[in-house]
Amino acid sequence: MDVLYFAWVRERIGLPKETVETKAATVIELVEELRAREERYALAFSDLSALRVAVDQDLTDFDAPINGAREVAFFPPMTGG
Amino acid sequence: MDVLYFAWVRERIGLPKETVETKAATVIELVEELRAREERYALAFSDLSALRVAVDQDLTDFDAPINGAREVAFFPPMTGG
Amino acid sequence: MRVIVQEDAFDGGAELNAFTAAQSNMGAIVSFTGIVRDVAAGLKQMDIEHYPGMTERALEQIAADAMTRWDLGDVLVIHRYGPLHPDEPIMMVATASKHRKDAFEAADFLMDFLKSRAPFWKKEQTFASNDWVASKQEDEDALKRW
Amino acid sequence: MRVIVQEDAFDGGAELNAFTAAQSNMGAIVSFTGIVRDVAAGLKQMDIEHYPGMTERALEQIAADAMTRWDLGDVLVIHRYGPLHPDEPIMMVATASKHRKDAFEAADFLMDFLKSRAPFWKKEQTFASNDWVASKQEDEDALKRW
Repeated sequence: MDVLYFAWVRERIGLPKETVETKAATVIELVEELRAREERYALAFSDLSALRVAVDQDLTDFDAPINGAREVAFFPPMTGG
Repeated sequence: MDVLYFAWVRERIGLPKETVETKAATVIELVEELRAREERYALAFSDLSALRVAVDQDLTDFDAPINGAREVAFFPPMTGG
Repeated sequence: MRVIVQEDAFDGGAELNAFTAAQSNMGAIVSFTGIVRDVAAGLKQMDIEHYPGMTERALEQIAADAMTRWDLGDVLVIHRYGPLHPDEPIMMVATASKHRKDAFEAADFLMDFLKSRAPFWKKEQTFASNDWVASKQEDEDALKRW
Repeated sequence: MRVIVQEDAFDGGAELNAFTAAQSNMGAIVSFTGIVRDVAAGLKQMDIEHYPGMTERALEQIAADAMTRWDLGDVLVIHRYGPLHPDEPIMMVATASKHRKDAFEAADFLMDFLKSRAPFWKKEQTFASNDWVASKQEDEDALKRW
């Protein structure tokens, strides 16, 4: 599964995209796995209320299922327009 | 005093502008004088709720004073935009 | 603030670009363009009559009211008169503000007042008739929003 | 309905004219243009990051929602990414409708959703700092209007 990071999430983790092998069933389970990896992940995911998530390019919630998903993206609230 | 007519008021009365000698103190007194002149005026002024009036180029009411006014204009509700 | 009343056609895109280029540090530009629409199916021509002198005065007053009520950098109003044809632009307004809310509301306000308080009258020539456009109660009601 | 995501600058006036010319019997055209504003006083550059693929998808969904909710003839959305400078246009939306109310409301709606639901992130480079723009609660609250 591809995991993508944007804006300051990308900067804190230090890369825009990585391929992750996971058995996580939901976004929050994936977040827990990533947090456990390294300090920079724990830091990036320290406050989930400051983050948004998209599964296969659709905005969703942290308890959304990710079985069969091709990509999961994490980023701060959008500031377009 | 110049009296101006626009849109269908102009068409019913048959002229865009005329100079009127009047002692009318208010718009409605002027309307009564005009109505008494000829059938085409009576017709044009038959339903005041379908008319608007401007005194010296400011929209106003039929009971507005016209002493010292340079021009009074009668027309239907506006349909710009 | 600029108010233009003219018979000639205008280039809405060029006007929008000129208006935008003249602003300084305004984040939001809203424009409205009104186009002659063939409501009757068979419209040949629309004639717009106006009240020279009062028209400019009324539009300037409406534009000044908008500048007072919202935080605007600038306002543009262009309105044509004379003979027009289907799909030709009749008029446009543009507003510039730091914030999108002010730009949107002010443009909406300008249109509502311009519609019912500026001295223009439309007459529609179709193949069958030649009638003055009646004012709509909903346009009068729209003024109560402000 | 047309959604464009690009790095290059665009000509807002030319886009408005092309959009207007493509309509048939639409009486009301509304446009909104967003311009890079120097909020911090000293802005050198604004960088816009986006999520290729999801961006187009999100904008198309927002435009389609507007077409469903209002009586519109057409919708245009243009949004840039990459490095931008003060007074450059960031994005524009345009709506065409028979009626001014629909054109205004739909453009206002598009802006609210584009602001908080399309995957763009702004970073402001000033002479002193280089910070991601924080989202505003008022922008999130604005969505509740619809």
